[in-house]
Amino acid sequence: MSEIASELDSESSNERFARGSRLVDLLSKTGLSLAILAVILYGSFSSPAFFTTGNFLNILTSMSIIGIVVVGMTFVLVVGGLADLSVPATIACGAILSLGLQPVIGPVPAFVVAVALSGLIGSVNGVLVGYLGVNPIIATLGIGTIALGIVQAAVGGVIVYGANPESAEFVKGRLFGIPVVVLIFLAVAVIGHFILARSFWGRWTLATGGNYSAAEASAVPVKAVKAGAFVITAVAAGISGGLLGLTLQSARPLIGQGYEFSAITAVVVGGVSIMGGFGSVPRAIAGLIFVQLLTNVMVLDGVRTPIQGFVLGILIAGAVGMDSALRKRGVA
Amino acid sequence: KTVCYVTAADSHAYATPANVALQERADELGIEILNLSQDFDVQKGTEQLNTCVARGVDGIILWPLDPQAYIPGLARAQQSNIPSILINSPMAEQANQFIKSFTGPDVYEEGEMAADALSTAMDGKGSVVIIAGQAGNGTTIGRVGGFVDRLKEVNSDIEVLDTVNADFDQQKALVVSRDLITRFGDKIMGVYANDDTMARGFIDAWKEANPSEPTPPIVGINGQKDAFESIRSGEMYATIVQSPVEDGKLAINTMAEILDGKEVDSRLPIPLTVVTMENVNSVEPAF
Amino acid sequence: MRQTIAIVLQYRVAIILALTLTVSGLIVPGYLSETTLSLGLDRAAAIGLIATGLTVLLIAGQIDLSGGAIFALAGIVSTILQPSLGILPAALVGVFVGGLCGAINGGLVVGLKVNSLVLTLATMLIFRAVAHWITNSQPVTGTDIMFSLTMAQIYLDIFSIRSALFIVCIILLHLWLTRTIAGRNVFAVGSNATAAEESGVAAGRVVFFGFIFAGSLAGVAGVLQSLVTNTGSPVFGSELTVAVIAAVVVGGTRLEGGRGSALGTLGGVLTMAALTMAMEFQSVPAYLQQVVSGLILILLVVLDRTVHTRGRAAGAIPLLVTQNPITTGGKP
Amino acid sequence: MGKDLTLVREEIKPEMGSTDFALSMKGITKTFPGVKALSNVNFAVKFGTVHAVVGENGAGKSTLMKVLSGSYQPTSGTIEVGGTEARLRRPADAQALGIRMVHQELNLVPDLTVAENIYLGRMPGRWGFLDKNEMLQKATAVLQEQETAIDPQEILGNLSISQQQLVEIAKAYAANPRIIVLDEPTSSLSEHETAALFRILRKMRDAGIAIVYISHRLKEVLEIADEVTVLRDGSMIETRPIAGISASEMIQLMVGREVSNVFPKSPAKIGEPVLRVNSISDGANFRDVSFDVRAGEILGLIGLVGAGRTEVARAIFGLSGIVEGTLTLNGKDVVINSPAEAVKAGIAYVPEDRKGDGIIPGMSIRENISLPVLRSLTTFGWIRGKADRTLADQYVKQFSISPPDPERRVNLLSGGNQQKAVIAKWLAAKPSVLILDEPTRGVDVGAKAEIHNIIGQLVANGMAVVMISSELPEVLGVCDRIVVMRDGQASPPIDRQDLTEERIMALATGEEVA
Ligand SMILES: Nc1ncnc2c1ncn2[C@@H]1O[C@H](COP(=O)(O)OP(=O)(O)OP(=O)(O)O)[C@@H](O)[C@H]1O
Ligand SMILES: Nc1ncnc2c1ncn2[C@@H]1O[C@H](COP(=O)(O)OP(=O)(O)OP(=O)(O)O)[C@@H](O)[C@H]1O
Ligand SMILES: [Mg+2]
Ligand SMILES: [Mg+2]
Repeated sequence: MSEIASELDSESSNERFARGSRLVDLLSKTGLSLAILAVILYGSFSSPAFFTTGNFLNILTSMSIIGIVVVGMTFVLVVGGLADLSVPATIACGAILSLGLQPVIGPVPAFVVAVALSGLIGSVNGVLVGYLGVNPIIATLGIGTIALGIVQAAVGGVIVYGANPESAEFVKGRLFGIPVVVLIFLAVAVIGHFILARSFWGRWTLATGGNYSAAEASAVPVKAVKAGAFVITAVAAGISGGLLGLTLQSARPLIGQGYEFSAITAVVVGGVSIMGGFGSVPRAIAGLIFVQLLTNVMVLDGVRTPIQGFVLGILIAGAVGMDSALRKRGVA
Repeated sequence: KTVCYVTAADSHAYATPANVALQERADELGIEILNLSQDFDVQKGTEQLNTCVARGVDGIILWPLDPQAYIPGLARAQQSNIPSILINSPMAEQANQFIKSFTGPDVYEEGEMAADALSTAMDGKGSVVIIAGQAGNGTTIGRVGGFVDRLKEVNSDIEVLDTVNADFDQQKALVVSRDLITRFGDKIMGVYANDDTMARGFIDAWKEANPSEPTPPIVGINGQKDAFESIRSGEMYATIVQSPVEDGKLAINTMAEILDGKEVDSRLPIPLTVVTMENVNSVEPAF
Repeated sequence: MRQTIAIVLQYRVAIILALTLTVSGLIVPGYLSETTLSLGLDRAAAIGLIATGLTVLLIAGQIDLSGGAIFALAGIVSTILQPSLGILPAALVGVFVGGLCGAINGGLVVGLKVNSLVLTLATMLIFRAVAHWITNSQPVTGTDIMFSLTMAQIYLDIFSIRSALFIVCIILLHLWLTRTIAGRNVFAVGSNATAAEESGVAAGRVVFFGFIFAGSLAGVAGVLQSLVTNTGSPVFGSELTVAVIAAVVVGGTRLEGGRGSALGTLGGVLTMAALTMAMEFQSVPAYLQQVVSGLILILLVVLDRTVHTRGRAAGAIPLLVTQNPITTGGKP
Repeated sequence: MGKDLTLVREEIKPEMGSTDFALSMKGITKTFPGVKALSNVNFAVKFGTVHAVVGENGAGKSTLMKVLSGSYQPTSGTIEVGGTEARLRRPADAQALGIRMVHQELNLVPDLTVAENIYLGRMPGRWGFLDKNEMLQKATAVLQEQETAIDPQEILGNLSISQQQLVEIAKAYAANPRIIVLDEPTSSLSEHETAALFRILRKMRDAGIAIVYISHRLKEVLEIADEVTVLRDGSMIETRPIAGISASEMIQLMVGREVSNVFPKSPAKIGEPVLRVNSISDGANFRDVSFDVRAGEILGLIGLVGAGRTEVARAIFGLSGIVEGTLTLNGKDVVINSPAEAVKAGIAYVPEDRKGDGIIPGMSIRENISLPVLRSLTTFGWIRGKADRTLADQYVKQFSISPPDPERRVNLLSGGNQQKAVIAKWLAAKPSVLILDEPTRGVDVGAKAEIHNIIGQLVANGMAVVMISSELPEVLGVCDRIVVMRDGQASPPIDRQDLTEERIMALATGEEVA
């Protein structure tokens, strides 16, 4: 606008503002793809069973149920909500209700109701975290315990079995040669990705995670956005639990145990920052793929379960270490 | 009279019917049950023994999840003159001096029976995979130990390809089975699962991978209804019926006798039956 | 009025504990007795010792999810070494292993500058894997069951060895946190690490030693547990972490760091133990017990939140301060 | 006012090395990824002097001082303290040499007491045990000496920003430093507090301490400094005794050219009242505040720090609640409960705390600018990429944000450019009322003139502007009418012609001056 300013421009846009280190930049963007490639290469050499359609379909099927949760968990981490530890309870809720209500209202309504009630758990988390400012770890831990207790009490603390074989067959079946659960996962992932990357809600989520007060002062409904991330995760976990119940045709309260950690692991390995404000669904899914491939290769190589845990632990530590190192260098 | 029942868990395919049977029988006997659930956490169970003692109950029925850990608690109960018995799972020998009796299946024997059944199915040779329960759990240790020891004992030509833990969980069994099938393929000529739910997981994985091929002989334990179905349809070779209802009833009956001042045997087993295609229609499923 | 609220808030743990005891005493026959007290204390000791360590860490703004795994590992090591070293030296080695695990946690958190939530999630997997690895997933047995029985003995009608140790630890910690310079520095680091660092407080060192302290106490708890049960098991302590965090938070220590107290933790641990005992006395199903403890946790935290927010309208403006990255050192 | 100060502290006898230079930095270069913040800077300060450092936003002043205080490691260059070369790897090293720094951003611990904050890192005690009484006594003495009425036992987080700033200064002062660095210490202090600070600084100077003083307020620099060093674009331009330099010369050195009218008068046509505030109260920080602002008008809101101006602005914008009173926009009563409603009604607010409330650091300039109007750039919830980019390009160009790359992460910009981005963000929302809270705080002269220009254009186009500022000359130069706030209460709007600096101070402090 003024002469002064344009002069300032030309002055300061010289070498004082060079770009960040190319190498580091590149590494942050492609590191995970390279790692995935390395695992695939290693797997192909170490085991003849690895590079087969059957095995890849296996891996895809195995990661679908957890993958749906990963998509939701990405929102929680990005919005700066640390983690949703109520996932096991929500999964159990989805599984138990979608089986338990089958005889009463039929399979499809049962599934819908199960997912909706899971979403309700998420909105309680959301209200506590988003509107009352309770620490997410505590809120989700507490609500998870309560929800699980209530669901358990509702079915009298026993196991629920499926009553509708057709729905089980559908979920276990294939469409165009691809397992139905995989298709559902892909659909959830694509929707999740577009919401986070292309919709105003996603931009709001990133902004809220990046700087809460500034987002608030920019007319972003921060409380709702923060709460929304927990609702999204809960709905995803509810879908995941429902599918899990349908495939297994039985559901017990502890069915979702460990899923929260697996989901966080995938998201973090994918390079989504636990501090919020940064991350995307494809990244998280890349993290999931990497973890799944690595586990698969270890299993095929006959590595014992404890050692797998060991490797996974080191992987997470490495991933967060890398994240912080890149962050320090101003990339990522 | 009040009896403290420290059970493994509230909701579990096996434990739930056992708990229910025990409770119902206790109602008949006019015994009040103080029901404490460990939720599969040993730590919690050892602490719950404290509650039983503090509450001053008349007897303790403990479902141990570890061979040793409960000993001091049992000793404390003995000091307070509270008689204790074990249900379902055994403990180490040192525990014997603190308990009146152990009622329940012999998990080690179940392993042996499973080994025999699988040997018959495979003509004593070939290679198998073991899908085990939770690592470190007494039942897992017994069932795997009995199986492996038996094969050794009879100098069997059956080779164990791998033993993987699936925590008595159908979903985990499904996942590990997928990997096992990819990894060993045709080499899997037999499967031993520590319980029927995990056997189910393997069957599902097998059907996913080879929809047209029949399953290899699979032996499970517990004798669930759907395992009976699988035996009928030929998907499974055998299961070992171990009735949770019997398990629960026997424990409370034994406790009732103790409370009446009677002497009881230190080892009261519940009957075990191997079920195959032959007798599947004449035996009642466990639950 | 505000005065009253402030006082009630300050002593809320004590009030809730007193309430729990009174109500339980009225409803549950035989609840208020010496045996209940002594056995209740004993059962609180394991959680209490780990909680003592975690209190320091939380005040310093960090968290440790690996406590349960350290608990198991230390117990296993001390049990395995009994035949070769003798019971007491083996116990010391077990505690040392706990400290070492803490040092690994601390070293990585400080060295890599990573979020401790994710990092200790990773080390939790690693330590647990090591525990399974060295025991081949079988519980290991100690040499002398008689020693266990002495350990489990109740002395002076009130204390077992470990409950006495727990009480001593928590009182020492209270004095240390409130009376020493190093103790105040822990608060400073948790409240604003950058500012503390700039003021010459070695924030990294405080955090590092905080992790060692937490690890050592988890080690102590694990070793004592293995002595009392004559067993070292890789599955021990898997459910502890949640109970410990709940106890510390009920005790009024903030997860965000900078605020908390040792006596509060004592109150939190005792409250949770008293509550559990009362419900077990009444044979309340486990899932309903979960609902109750979950509700207490959430209620206390929400109360804390809302009362503070109300305080704001009456003068102070914590919002500007609590959500201002300048004053919170960039923490959201 | 001019009452005598007695230093309670022991007299400081700086050990003079071979030189009377307290510190000398030679050939300092510091690069960040993508930015060369300092290049080959030489800088020396004598004992017993106040040495001012001035320069535009992003000139590298704070970076240079962080190198001196051990927070940053220089890429190259040497530092001598008291004549001997020093390696400053961490803040503690610098402190051991008697260097204390008052940061531009507050650097305190909110959960500890004021006294604990002042003595953080060096609390008095025996055998590791804290001596609370001694600490309290000393802290009380230091605070009294600074003429502040802060309770040393208060939890720091309960203080206002300006009080915290005073604690920060007290903390540095209490450490008996040989060299003290103040990075814009007065940016949130009132004139009254600034005057008190200057008295202390003079005392310290007379005691032989070397003082480095960074400020954008050249009037203050002329008043307090003995020497001045000018930085521009990361390079040292010149060091001169203050006696031989005028404000305009300084500005010229800073920007490398002459800047004529620092506070341009905006000749806009004033129309109808747009926003009318009818005796609003929030039940805590302000009560019964009424004023109106008209189209094409700049209304100044002035007062001492903590007078409640920011709270009034936040309340109007829906960031905090109004208990009593109403707002009238364009003749209609409106109720505003959230910033979103405020934006819809046509109110925008540029907050005072740029880093805390203004920018989303991880996002690009583009994403920051489109945030408040994001909904209008969407179809069925999806963002139209082209609309988003066009908007950002337009404002980056119009405000000459530098570097002119909308995809650059906003936290890599200098303070002034960040501020421009924040203002741009709000103009994108096309408000009819714009509230600016300290829009030029910590902003250099060049950028300040630009921002004033921008504001001038806005009112010329008929916007109503409320401007909160702590700088009297700025308010008197720019605003058409002025509201003075004191203790949560507001005077009626007064025409600028009827006001002088003295008159405003009298209203703001409640003291009539002769
Ligand atoms: N940590 C950092 N990472 C990257 N760039 C930085 C960092 N700190 C400062 N810079 C850049 O270095 C340059 C100098 O910044 P500095 O904060 O020293 O300026 P300043 O003179 O203090 O400005 P102001 O008056 O706005 O405070 C700026 O271009 C800034 O963007
Ligand atoms: N961060 C804070 N914490 C606690 N109280 C605060 C804080 N900021 C301001 N206050 C209090 O709120 C009231 C109004 O402050 P406000 O910030 O609105 O004043 P201001 O005139 O805008 O001053 P400033 O120049 O600091 O912005 C004062 O009583 C002040 O003490
Ligand atoms: Mg600066
Ligand atoms: Mg203000």
